[in-house]
Amino acid sequence: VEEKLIFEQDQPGRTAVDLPAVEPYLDRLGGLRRRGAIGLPGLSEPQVVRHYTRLSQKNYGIDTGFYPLGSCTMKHNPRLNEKMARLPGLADIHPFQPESTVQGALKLMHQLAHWLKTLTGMPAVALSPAAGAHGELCGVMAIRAALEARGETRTKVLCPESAHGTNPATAALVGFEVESIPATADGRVDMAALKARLGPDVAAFMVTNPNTCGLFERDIIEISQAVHDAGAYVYMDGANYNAIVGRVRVADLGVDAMHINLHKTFSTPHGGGGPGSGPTVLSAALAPYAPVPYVVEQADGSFHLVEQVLEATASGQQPFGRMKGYHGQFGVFVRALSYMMAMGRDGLFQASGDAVLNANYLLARLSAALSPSFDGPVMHEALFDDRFLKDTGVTTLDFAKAMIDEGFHPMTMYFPLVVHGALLMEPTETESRESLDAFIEAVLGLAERAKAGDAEAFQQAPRLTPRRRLDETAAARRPVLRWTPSVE
Amino acid sequence: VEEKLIFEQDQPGRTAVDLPAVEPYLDRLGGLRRRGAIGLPGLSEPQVVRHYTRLSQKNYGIDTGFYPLGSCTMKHNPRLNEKMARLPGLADIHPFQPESTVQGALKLMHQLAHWLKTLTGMPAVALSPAAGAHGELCGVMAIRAALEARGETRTKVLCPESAHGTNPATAALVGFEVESIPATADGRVDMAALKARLGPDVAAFMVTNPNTCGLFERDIIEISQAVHDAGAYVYMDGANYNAIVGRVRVADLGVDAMHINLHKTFSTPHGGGGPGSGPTVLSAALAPYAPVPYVVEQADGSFHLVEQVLEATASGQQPFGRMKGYHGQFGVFVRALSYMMAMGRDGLFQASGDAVLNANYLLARLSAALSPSFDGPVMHEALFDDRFLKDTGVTTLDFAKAMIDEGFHPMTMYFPLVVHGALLMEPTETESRESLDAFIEAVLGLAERAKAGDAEAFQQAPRLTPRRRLDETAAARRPVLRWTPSVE
Amino acid sequence: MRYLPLTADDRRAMLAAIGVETVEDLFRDLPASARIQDPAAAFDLPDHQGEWEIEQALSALAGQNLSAATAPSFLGAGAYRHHTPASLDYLIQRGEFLTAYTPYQPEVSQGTLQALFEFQTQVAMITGMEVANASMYDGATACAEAAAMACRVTKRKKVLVSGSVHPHFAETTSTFLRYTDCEVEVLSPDVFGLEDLLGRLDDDLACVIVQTPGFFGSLKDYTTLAEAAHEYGALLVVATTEPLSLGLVTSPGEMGADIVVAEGQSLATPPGFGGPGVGLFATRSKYVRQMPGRLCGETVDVDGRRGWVLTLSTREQHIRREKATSNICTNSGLIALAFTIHMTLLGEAGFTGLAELNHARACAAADALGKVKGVRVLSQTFFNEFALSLPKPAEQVVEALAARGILGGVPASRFFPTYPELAEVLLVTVTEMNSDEQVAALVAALTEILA
Amino acid sequence: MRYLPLTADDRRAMLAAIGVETVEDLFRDLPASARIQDPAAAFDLPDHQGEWEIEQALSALAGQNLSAATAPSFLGAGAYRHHTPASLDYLIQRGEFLTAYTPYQPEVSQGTLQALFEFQTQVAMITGMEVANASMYDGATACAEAAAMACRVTKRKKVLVSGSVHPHFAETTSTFLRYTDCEVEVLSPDVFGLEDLLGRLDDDLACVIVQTPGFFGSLKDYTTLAEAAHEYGALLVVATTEPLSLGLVTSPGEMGADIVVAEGQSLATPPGFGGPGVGLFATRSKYVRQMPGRLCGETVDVDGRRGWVLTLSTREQHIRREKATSNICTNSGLIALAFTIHMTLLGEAGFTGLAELNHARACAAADALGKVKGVRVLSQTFFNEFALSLPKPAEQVVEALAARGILGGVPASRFFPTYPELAEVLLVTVTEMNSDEQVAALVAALTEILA
Repeated sequence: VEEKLIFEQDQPGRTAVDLPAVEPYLDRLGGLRRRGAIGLPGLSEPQVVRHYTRLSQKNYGIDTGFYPLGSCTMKHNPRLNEKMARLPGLADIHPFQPESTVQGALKLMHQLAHWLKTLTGMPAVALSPAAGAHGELCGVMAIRAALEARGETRTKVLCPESAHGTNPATAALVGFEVESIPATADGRVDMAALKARLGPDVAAFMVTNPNTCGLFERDIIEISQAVHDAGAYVYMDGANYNAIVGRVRVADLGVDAMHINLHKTFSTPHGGGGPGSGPTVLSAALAPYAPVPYVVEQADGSFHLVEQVLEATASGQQPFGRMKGYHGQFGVFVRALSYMMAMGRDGLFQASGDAVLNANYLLARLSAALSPSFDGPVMHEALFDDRFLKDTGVTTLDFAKAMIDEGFHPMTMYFPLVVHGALLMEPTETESRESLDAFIEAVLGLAERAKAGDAEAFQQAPRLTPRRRLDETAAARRPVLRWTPSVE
Repeated sequence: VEEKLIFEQDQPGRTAVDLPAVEPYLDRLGGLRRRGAIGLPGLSEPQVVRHYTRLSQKNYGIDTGFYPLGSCTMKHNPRLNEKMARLPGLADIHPFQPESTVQGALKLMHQLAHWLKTLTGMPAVALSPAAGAHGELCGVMAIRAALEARGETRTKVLCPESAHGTNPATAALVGFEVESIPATADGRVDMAALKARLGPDVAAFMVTNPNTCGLFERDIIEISQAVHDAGAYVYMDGANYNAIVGRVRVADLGVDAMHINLHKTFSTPHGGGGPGSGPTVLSAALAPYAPVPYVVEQADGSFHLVEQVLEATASGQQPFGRMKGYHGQFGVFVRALSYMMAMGRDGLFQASGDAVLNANYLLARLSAALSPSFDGPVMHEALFDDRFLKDTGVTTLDFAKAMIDEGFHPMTMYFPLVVHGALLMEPTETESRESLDAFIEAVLGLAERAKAGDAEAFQQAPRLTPRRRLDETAAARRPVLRWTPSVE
Repeated sequence: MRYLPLTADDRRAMLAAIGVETVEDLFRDLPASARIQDPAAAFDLPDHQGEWEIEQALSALAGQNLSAATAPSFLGAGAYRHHTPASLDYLIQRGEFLTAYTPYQPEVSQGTLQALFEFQTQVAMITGMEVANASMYDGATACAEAAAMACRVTKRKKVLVSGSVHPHFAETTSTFLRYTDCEVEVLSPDVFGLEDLLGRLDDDLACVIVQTPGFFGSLKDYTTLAEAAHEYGALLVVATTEPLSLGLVTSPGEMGADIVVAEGQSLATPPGFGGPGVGLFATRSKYVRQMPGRLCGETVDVDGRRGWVLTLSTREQHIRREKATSNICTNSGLIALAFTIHMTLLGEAGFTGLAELNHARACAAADALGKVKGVRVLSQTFFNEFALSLPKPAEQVVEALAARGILGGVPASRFFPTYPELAEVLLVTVTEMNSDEQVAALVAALTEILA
Repeated sequence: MRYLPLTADDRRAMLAAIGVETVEDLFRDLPASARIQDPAAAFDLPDHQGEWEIEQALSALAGQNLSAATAPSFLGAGAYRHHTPASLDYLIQRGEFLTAYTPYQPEVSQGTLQALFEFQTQVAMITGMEVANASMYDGATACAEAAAMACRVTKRKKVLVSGSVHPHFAETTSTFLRYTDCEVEVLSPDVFGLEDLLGRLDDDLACVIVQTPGFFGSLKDYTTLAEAAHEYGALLVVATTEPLSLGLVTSPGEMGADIVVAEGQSLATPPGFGGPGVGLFATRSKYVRQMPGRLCGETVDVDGRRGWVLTLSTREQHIRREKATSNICTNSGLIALAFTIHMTLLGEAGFTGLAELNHARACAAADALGKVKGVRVLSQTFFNEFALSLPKPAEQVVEALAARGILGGVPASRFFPTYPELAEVLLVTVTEMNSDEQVAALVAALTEILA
């Protein structure tokens, strides 16, 4: 069923809210009253509910089915978390209430920080970053601030080839130049190449670990040592932290900064693209430069929010500034803490174990039919490339789209760039074996069909979706980014 | 995508709840501890959420699209009502708390009763019936009690041919014999036949008004007069009250009892088959026999719940008894009151007007292509029969199933029984004109295709649903009413 | 008005299409003498209001109630407070479940139907019976329907209700059969579970109705009663108001029950001031065509795929009219859905574990309360609810506890005002929601009040 | 554990399929020296808990906060409390929206994409701009991104931030550009809206950033400023923290803004202790390829049917890496959805009507507060928030009000502790949620405190 745009459902004067009448009064608009209509469409409440219900039905979510999007950690989002985030005492409080009236909220932030610091072994955490990339920005800015405090000018940030795009983009935002470090044949940082490149111009090494091939950087301690020896810092991209939570303290790996995606590892929902939250843990070397605001526990047991750089400076900190408005993604904090309490120490340990077990199970069951890029064991995700599709006429894209008709969300395609035609699958720990088995059967079946010469069918996929393949080139060539009333 | 039964997703020991450990203790079960397993399946939370999400996607609701099921008043269910019903002060209170601690709840029941009595003009209302048929039972029992109080034995209840099945079933439950009164050519009660049948053996006349043909019984006042003259009572089935709320007080029509479906007229959700709520308004003649419990306002302004027949009798009432456990469908009361307040006096008047307008619009636009059973104006629903399908090879059932593939819920089929191959359509006031127009286009298109000789396609409908036509005969012949573990 | 999509323009255009001048013209069949033209003149009721105003008004009413969300609550007597998982409340609010009608069109209702099939199976499993229906209004009406069904099955007219049965179940059953040719005898309240039912059986009896756990908490083995009843040609109907007990206690089916009815609220919704609940109804396969209510059955579609439909509807009112097994139409679908979702969340481990947890907490609380001076625990056996004997009228004690912000229990006198010997009996329920601190607070308050 | 479906049997079978003995074997790439085998020994943290325990713990924390659900609240300063329609909160919790990833696979994401397309259109409409993106983290980061974008567009390096701009927006902008070659100058707080920006324009300026309504409430016509900035080759960036004002006040676009940024929280969610919000970002079509953030665009599928995709991603980090317009990836999708649903519920009539209602209530409240002895209303013009001058430090007054259960406003000193002249300035917001009774209570309490 087609669902018209809201603008195409407009009837002037119709509304889905009823307001009390406004008595005549003298306005204080200083002559700036808006003239003319805005053009917003008028719908009644039944129409609005139906519109968004129908739109939702055109979406696929974790609740709908298996969502093995590599590097995205699409795990179950418990409804308890949504319920907790909506408690009036947590949702209906204002960022600028007197501190005495929000002690529970500050304590909650303090508790979240405690969990994150304990799990990572790091002495400090900046809670305010709004998402992973924002957390990277926090970490890299802290590095830059630390270098400045040391009176050093270092201009380069090194990244492995397989890095997420946000890594170089972030480094560039902080005024660094980015250089790539090649990978070894087994999919990890080329230690020799890294050591060769390290020098007094290098500010930091940014490394995703487990990396985007799903592999743990075995030499991480040695890497950190080398980076530190060169006077630089280690930024670890925590996008894949889910694989190792409870299994290792990143402090013990020599890491100086790592962001944690609460919307991945700690189960807060992706929501179709956010909001996220990217708290960044910091080593002792970087801790002084953490941005405002942050919570401190006071001698009397009460909690205080340090909001002003000036106040922080007075207490010996040297914040590099403020990264966003207000106090961070508080609603996401509530959800993440609710999840941590539900899982507990034992559950988090079990979760990373099950996540890694699930990924290795996929790798083991699919390796005969597909072409795994690297040997296992893998961590949280299994990487395949398109060698198994050679001469079939089926591309990685075709293969992924064909998964949709089998009832699954596609895996990540064409990332990481270090292998050709990548297919990256991350099952997470919240999928059952039955669910993995059904997925495996579907993948094996498709692989067989591809090899049997059924390319035509793959190119036609998906067939069962509200829309089939969309013309992305046309969209970019002549962008239509909003509805415009047709001129009649 | 197939969705297995929960029993087919079982893994022993798995659960979606975590409980604290129980310390050893001495049980008080008197040796009645259960032996052996029950056989309930074990699923984790992610599986449970996905299971029911997927099941929900196999359903069609008002939120999904137009639901013109005649006689069912499938109107919009505002989410505000759900939110209000979940306020802890209304949901998390117990039926047997001390009255002093539930004054708000009792006041709410009193307010709901006030709205219902004011709108109907009736002096009393029994809130406790759990649904429409239960409300009928309430009304007919009150009639029987009144007759007993009068010392009369009357054995017959009269119903029009077009009555809902619940009417004769209810009358039978109260020990009455049921007789049918024929209809006139214009779809209404045959006044002469009714008058001829009335006599000292008749306890009541049960009439749905507007009737199940969507027509108002024009002679209702005269009917009531005749029934009363014969010493009998008028029971009005209020299933179709939505058409006339705010437009007439049923007290002014001479009615003695009428149930009100809160899950129709007052917008509480049908929920896939309940819970409903069927408060029954009663005339002065029947009011003394209303069942317990009921709320009374006391001299000091506080509210009191009369729960015991004995207490009621002491105050001069003569309740015929108790109809269900506890105090009625309180959660439904909250939703209905929330709706009434939202609509208000003006909104309810507008709603019945729009409901009737929408039905007549359907009748007007569809009459050329379909065969309307009676002349309009109709009230809340428009009735067609299958004459327009004559010689097409398409049945009413085929036609209704074909509507599904057009994106609509089918209309009511084969009811009322007074016309051949009935198609009964009730749009309600919460459908927009755009929505009606889309439905009309679809119906006209199908009617054209049917007349063009496309019977084969109709017999194949629906094609786009999770299941196509199901074998109801086989289901009834060899009933499989539960899952059973396969013996291996 | 937010719920009404038609605009003034729409109405004009639609009236033109119909060929009348005004909406009032469409109401011309209403008697002119009674027709209302001006609702403002006709009704002393407020006009429409916005969401915010309604939230304020209803929140104010809610605020006049003492909720278990803030006050420790030990109330039971047929309505129980268990934890409602957040996912349950989310799932039942999904519009595709919430805003659907009874699944008469199976092709677009497979979701509701499959859930009902699973529900029926779960209910049959926990009660130990062979089949269950798709729900009744509540436990009390289910009990009444069971009595009527027993009369149909046995073609007899006498129903005996034990004093262990919830008085609302008993009263509803009496009312339901009041105007039929069946008669209902309700025995006196059976506080100690010592009632002699065996001695009351005879050849005229259609059924005997008992409850487990009994209204006053006692657990009894009804195996002998079932055998005896069957010898007399009568059915045994077993009721329960706390289905969680079936996770720990021998099921009625194992004891030989022919029909099991229950109030399912405890596993489906918060107490909600008593409604809506959900009536569970289970029996033996041989009686299935005498059952009241809807049944969902398995079948196949034209493509041979497994699917579900409502079935055996020739028992029901919309087909059979005055010869139907019941007049029930709308039942308690959404609450049945909540029940089945909760059972699925619990699973075998959770259901039995939660039952064990309830019993353990209740045992500990009974011990603690029994030590309060003047208090005696009357129930030798129980699940999560037991009867106390107090040295003062229970109603007064409960009021005194409420004044201290504790909802301490249900006085038996609320149900049996004419039994002076029950005036000092208090029913106390302890579930997983009652922390040790709450029990301690109750003990302390009771000690103070009884001092 | 309820979120983990694998059983011990599953794990055994899966390890066998993999060909390793234990799960620990799969972690063998972790340095042995750092690998944790026993979490109980490694972490001083609690083990897993049930839902009920978590609800109790978090409810206890919630209970230590004074919520506007119970206390009258007049707080603003960038976060506003409006009524959230019940249908909005239901719809955004639907799993298909809530649990979906960024819509990179358009065939299974048309729901999110169409909603974003509608969102972009609504944002463009209310700001008076041509295009808007699919959201930023929040208003402050959107402001920072706007400054960076202006530098890219103009190839200049100087950003001037008016004293009307929310201090968090100004600080975030300064931080964001701190390590680039751009410089940010932030002017002193502009309480009265009298700041001279025209005199500060010059040929080096990339942009000037102003706010409407200003942080202290004032409304200003920026038309002349826009024209002057354009003459100097600079862009005008207009920020707002209360987008509802755009229902009543001339839009930034009409005044000549080049970029409009806003915090959208007020129309999307409760204040939520400040986050997550949603950053709105709108500009003129000609700058679209310099915009940060995601964009949803219209296209057709292979069958020629209209559909939506994320587009112009060559601006973004996952394609362009270090040359991207921003490093943003995850944005604020679900809050953007809440925003667009609310806007759709409101429609033209509701949006303008709600704005009018806010302003009318604020005007009445300002009049009433201005009559309190010692209080002066500083804002000549305003929308729903205005600055008061008090005879005492505002922070003390606010504490005294809080002690009386009223959240009376935000002291300017919280943001500007180094400006003693602002110590007695209080920002007060009045929305449709503040009843006449609440305003009267504030007046009474203030009168008492200042007496």
